[in-house]
Amino acid sequence: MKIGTYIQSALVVTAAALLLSGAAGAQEPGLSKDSIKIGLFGPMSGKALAYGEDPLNAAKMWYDRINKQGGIWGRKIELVQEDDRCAANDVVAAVKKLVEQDKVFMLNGGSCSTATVAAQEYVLRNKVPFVMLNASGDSALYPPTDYIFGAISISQRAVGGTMIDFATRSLKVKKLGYLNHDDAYGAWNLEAAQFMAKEQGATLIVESVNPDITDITAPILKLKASGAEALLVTAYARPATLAIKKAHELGWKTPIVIAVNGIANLVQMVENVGTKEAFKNLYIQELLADVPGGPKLQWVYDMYKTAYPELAKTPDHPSPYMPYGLASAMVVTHALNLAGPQPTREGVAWVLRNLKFESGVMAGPIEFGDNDRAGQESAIFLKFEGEKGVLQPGVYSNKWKYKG
Amino acid sequence: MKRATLAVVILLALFALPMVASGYILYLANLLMVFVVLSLGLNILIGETGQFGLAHAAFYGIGIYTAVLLNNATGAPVLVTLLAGASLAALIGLVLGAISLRMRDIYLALSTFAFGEAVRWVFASWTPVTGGPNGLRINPSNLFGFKLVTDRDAYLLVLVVTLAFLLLTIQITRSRLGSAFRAVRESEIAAAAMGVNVRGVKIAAFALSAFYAGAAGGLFTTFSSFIHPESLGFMTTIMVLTMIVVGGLGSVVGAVGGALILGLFSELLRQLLSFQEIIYGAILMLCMMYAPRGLMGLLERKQAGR
Amino acid sequence: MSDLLALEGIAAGYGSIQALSGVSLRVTTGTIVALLGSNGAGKTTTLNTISRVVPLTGGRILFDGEPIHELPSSRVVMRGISQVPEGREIFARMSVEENLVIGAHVRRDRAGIAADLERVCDYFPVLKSRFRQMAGTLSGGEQQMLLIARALMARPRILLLDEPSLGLSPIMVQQIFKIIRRLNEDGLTVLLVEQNARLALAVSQYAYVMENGEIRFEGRSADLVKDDGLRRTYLGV
Amino acid sequence: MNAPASLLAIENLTVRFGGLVAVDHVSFEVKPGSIHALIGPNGAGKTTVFNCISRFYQPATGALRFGEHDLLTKPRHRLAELGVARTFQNLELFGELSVFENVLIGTHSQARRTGWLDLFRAGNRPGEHRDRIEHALEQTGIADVRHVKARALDFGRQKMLELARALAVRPTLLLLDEPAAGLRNREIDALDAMLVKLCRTDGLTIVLVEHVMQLVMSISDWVTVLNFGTKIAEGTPAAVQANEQVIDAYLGREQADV
Amino acid sequence: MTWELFLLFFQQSLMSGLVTGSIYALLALAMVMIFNTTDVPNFGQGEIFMVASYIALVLLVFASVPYLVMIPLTLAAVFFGGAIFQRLVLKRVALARGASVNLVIATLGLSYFLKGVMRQTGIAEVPRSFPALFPTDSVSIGMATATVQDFAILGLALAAMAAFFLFFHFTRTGRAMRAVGMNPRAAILVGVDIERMRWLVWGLSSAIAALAGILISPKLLMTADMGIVVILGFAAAIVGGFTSLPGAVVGGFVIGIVENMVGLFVSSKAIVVAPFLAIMLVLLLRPQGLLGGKATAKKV
Repeated sequence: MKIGTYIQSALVVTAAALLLSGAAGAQEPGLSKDSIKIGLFGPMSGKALAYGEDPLNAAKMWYDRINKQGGIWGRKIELVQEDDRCAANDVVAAVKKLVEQDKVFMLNGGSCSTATVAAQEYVLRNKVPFVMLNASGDSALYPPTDYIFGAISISQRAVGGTMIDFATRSLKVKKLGYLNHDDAYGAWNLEAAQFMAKEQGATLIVESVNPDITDITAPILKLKASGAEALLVTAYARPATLAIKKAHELGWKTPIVIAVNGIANLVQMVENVGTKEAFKNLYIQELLADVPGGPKLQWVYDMYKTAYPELAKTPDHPSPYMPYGLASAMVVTHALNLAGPQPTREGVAWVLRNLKFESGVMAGPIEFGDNDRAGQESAIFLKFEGEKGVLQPGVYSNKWKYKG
Repeated sequence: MKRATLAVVILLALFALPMVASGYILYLANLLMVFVVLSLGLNILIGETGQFGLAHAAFYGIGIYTAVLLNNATGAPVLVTLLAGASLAALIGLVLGAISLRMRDIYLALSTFAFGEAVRWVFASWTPVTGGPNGLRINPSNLFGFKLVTDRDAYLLVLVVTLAFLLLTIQITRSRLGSAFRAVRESEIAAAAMGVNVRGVKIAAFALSAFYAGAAGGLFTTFSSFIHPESLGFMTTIMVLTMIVVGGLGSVVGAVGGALILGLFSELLRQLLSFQEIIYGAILMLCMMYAPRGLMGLLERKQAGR
Repeated sequence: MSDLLALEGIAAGYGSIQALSGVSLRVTTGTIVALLGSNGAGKTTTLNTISRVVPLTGGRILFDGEPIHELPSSRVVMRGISQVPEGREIFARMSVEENLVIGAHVRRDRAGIAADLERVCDYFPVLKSRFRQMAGTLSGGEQQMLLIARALMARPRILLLDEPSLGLSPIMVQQIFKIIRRLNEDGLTVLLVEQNARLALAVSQYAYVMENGEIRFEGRSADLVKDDGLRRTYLGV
Repeated sequence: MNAPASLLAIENLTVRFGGLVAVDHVSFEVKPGSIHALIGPNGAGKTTVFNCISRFYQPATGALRFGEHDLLTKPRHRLAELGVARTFQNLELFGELSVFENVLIGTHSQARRTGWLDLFRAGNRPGEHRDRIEHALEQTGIADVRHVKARALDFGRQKMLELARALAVRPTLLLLDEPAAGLRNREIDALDAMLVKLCRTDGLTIVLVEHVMQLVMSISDWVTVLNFGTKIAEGTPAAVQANEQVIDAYLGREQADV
Repeated sequence: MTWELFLLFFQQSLMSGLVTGSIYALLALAMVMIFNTTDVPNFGQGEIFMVASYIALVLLVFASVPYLVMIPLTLAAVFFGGAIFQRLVLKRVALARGASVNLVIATLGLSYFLKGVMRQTGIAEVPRSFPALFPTDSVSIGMATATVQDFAILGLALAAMAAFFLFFHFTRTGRAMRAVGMNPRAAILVGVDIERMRWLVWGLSSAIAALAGILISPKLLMTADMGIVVILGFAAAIVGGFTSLPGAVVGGFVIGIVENMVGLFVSSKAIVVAPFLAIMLVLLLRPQGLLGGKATAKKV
């Protein structure tokens, strides 16, 4: 019975604290007269470093800029940064530390979807607004909750859905070979892909592979033997590259569409495949407002170069994921701006639920809604023949919607 | 006497911790205690009995999934879910132990390693039951009708259960069974000649060790809200193995100390950003070079030096 | 005659156990010297200190007047000291030929090695007929012969023989000892460790008796055979 | 009651390793309360016979009777419970464990009847076991080193520890594999006295394999001689010593015949 | 499934299995070598393989060293790296009276260390490969398809294995290495410097892993985590018997083919678990592996 009484007393204390803080006029955690604390986290070491490093850098440079412009309602943004190693236990530890030890006002972080999902319950229980960095985190987004917002770059479901939209409408193909991961990522994009295929009257032949696969012959050969008329790949860069190579080796000349998950570094991809022959009939998905290197995005890359001159000189920086972090930080600052001079966590969460704005960074608007916790759900497609991408007409969208 | 005083002080401190510590600290404490139970279990198999079973993470996972599924489906009391997970793990450990009887040394290590990976694959692929790659959400556990929602709620339970396992371990190491474990480790031949049922003892060690791992899994579900198969792979087994080796194989204090120190260390390393793998690797190598018998070995040497 | 090998007060031990203390013995060039004693008396350890497998904790070892107790074991073999270990320390999954060739590991003279393969097989004709066979398939006696032959391949000046009669039938033991005697007649110096004192004393010129890591008796073999106390302890008669 | 004339009966025992016949149709009997020596040259099959009795080897043919038990139907670990204990030629100690715990494990088979849970009961507390352990330590003269790791003992004490551990089993039949090998004369004399006392006073039956003839001839009631896996002679020590065949195969004559 | 499809799948899985299998075989060979001479299953093997691949990449692409110079340079660098690890770390661990588990954990430490160092350099952030020495034009054999490069990989791997086989059986050093593995005591007594053999073996084994890396990297993409492939080498070694060098080679091919067959005939999802099932099956039915010698019973 010890624990029971303990909980009861804790509840009493908490309730009292709430009342007191309400009376004192929104003494929210992490908030002072001239600063607001934001917990920023993502992988800063280990296997997933590449996913998190530059998005974190981009978020930081955006917050820096806001601070230089005078902050938000006179408050400077104070960042507390934690490494989450992209592992579930570490995400939870990082989030708990940020909330309880560092007492941040809200959270901005997470580059790896499944690990980020582990923090869901805790964040909700403590009612901390949480905007994911570049994780899609679909299973934390649906069913919708009051405090968790993600997929600022794109939701995995939208990845799958837009791929099918493009293949059926633009390529006019009805029998689709679909190569995805056998993990949560793959399961999410497959769900919307299947929904869209049904919608468009197309058939989907699915092969799911482990992201660490070394020999991809079997799934590609099976897809080829099935008579699929296009190959849609939603895997990471490594398996995607292997798939392009293998299709070429097997003499399969069907159109290939590579999802954004797989196009981390196109120059490198061409080099890795080894022959431009393989890119004769290849399309890639893109989430940004413009083709890479296009004028609409120049300001983002300039900003990065100014903020991180040393890093920008090293190869592979900025990473293609970099702008996503910027968009995510924009979501946070937008919401804080709209929440007024005396923001509360609850108020910021309400603002986020009703937020809609054009970031100028991503392909579509960033928009949440009653049943929608995924910020961005559109994609453009480029025909890529090994050197430059040629923008294909149209913006493609995902029609899968969460139905409570 | 001095020791007893120390123990009492530590105990009091442990029970008083929730009054002063933040939820983050209590989360760490809970996690460390799970590592302690895991280490105690693996130490029985490897340290005490000398059987190189490397499927500990699989049993941990079996404990977690069993407890979660039972809890989510029936809301059974936490002690029931915990015991169910531990028992199922022990049962499977029993079978694995029986199958592995003909193997020793490297072959035993490799076959149990393969078993562990296969089980992880089952966790990741049996989507209707385990949630597969989506992971599985864990509902708050139920203790005598109270919901264990936060780390603070779960802390006392985790502490009491961990202490119970610690006492059980001490009792076992002092018992005939413990003697039999060590006899098998030191010489199977002589053990058999002294009337130790070597096969039975080996199987018992497997089952017992799996029971601990399963119970550790059950404990994990009391304060955690999510489980993903990614955290149940070989690396987790290796982490626990490292804990007991760094602590000192075959020693209860070593297993506890190793779990606490490496667990804390890992959390502290999180602040060190990208150097952490290098540092972790260097520590493993240096520890093996200069403290091969782990912390216990260092302590013993220090005592002997006096 | 000079001493080919001399141990001067050597001591050795494992951990806290003192295995040898103050062992001194001499082996004169061209002789067979026997080292007798019961199990665990330190005979094998003595050989192993000479071969530099077991480190010394005291004393020194002279070979041909030069200290060798700080050389690595491979150098000791190169100098001309070969040990025939007790038991069946063959390379079981190698052919008989390979076992012999690896015996000449410290040598580089290909022609000489080939010639020695022939020479060694003169002593042990049975090995010649088993040349391609896996060594593990040989009988116990044949394995013992292979061990001696392998040691000879290094062209030793002294052979350290550890219990060559162990586990062999009397006939095989007789054969082996005949060969040992022949090797000695052909100029090889031998230090023989043996439990079968009667046999060892018969073949050797001089003998040492060890007990508990120390030398207890020494003398000409012919004299020791007549020693009643010794006979009572080691022959049980 | 028809008490059997022999405590241990070995009938037609044959052991093969691959094609090699290590023991070939050997039969002998051991009388209760006697000291029975098994001698013969190295490789004659003595230890193999031992390993059959203690169930480490499975004979190809033959029967092993111990009291009213058919040993071949018993699993290896049940022998201690039946009262058969043994020592090993090359020492099989629990090296990292203390002397005390080594002997403690000797009592392992004793408490089974009180049920499975007893496994969890502490073993090294004062009580019946403790007395027996202390007794065994006293008898073998190693009580003063009870806390030392077995690995760290000198050879002679390691041998005594093996004996103490076997005594803790509370055996009726004690199988000793070369107990005197490597012992000093003084130690052999002590062993001699100890074995005689165990047999005459405590009523143990002892079977030993031994090369040290001084010991064998002084304490044995009966000697069985093996050579090349077959029994070539048996009888009292005096009779065996005079046996021509035994002298030829094993004991040898004054003159070396090389 | 039609008969024709069956034939296609069957032939392709043999073809692809032989190619990837040859790499698994090389990794298994490297592992078995070390295990045989030092009794340590090397958990750092994968990272040695990884680092070697990156050394090759840096030399070839960043430093523009020609292929024929890059290969010996990489092999030499990795050879000395492996040897130094043995001399510097493992020797000390062994001297500290470490049991075999201590050695294993030291190799595990090496694995973390190398991975961390490689990440620190920054070149491991995107998957990379380097241009193959051989064309990637497709060639058909029967119904199966492979590239010229595939044949080159298979051919070179086989040649390397043959070279190592010859080295082990017909050279003085090779023979001594086998001797150390079979009976270290006897090896010392015939004058083999076993400490030297040990670091040589580590060097050589690392060089084999490096060769595997150079061969497969144009085909398999490099990341800091590519060392995971070594699990398949482990599987190959176990299937082959873990102490037998020819067994390692056979095991490599078996694993390669099994992987492809499971992928084609069962499910792509099952590819990753296939090697582990193969391990368990082999250990259950034939614990000593396909070509391992019979485990010798311990003498009582």
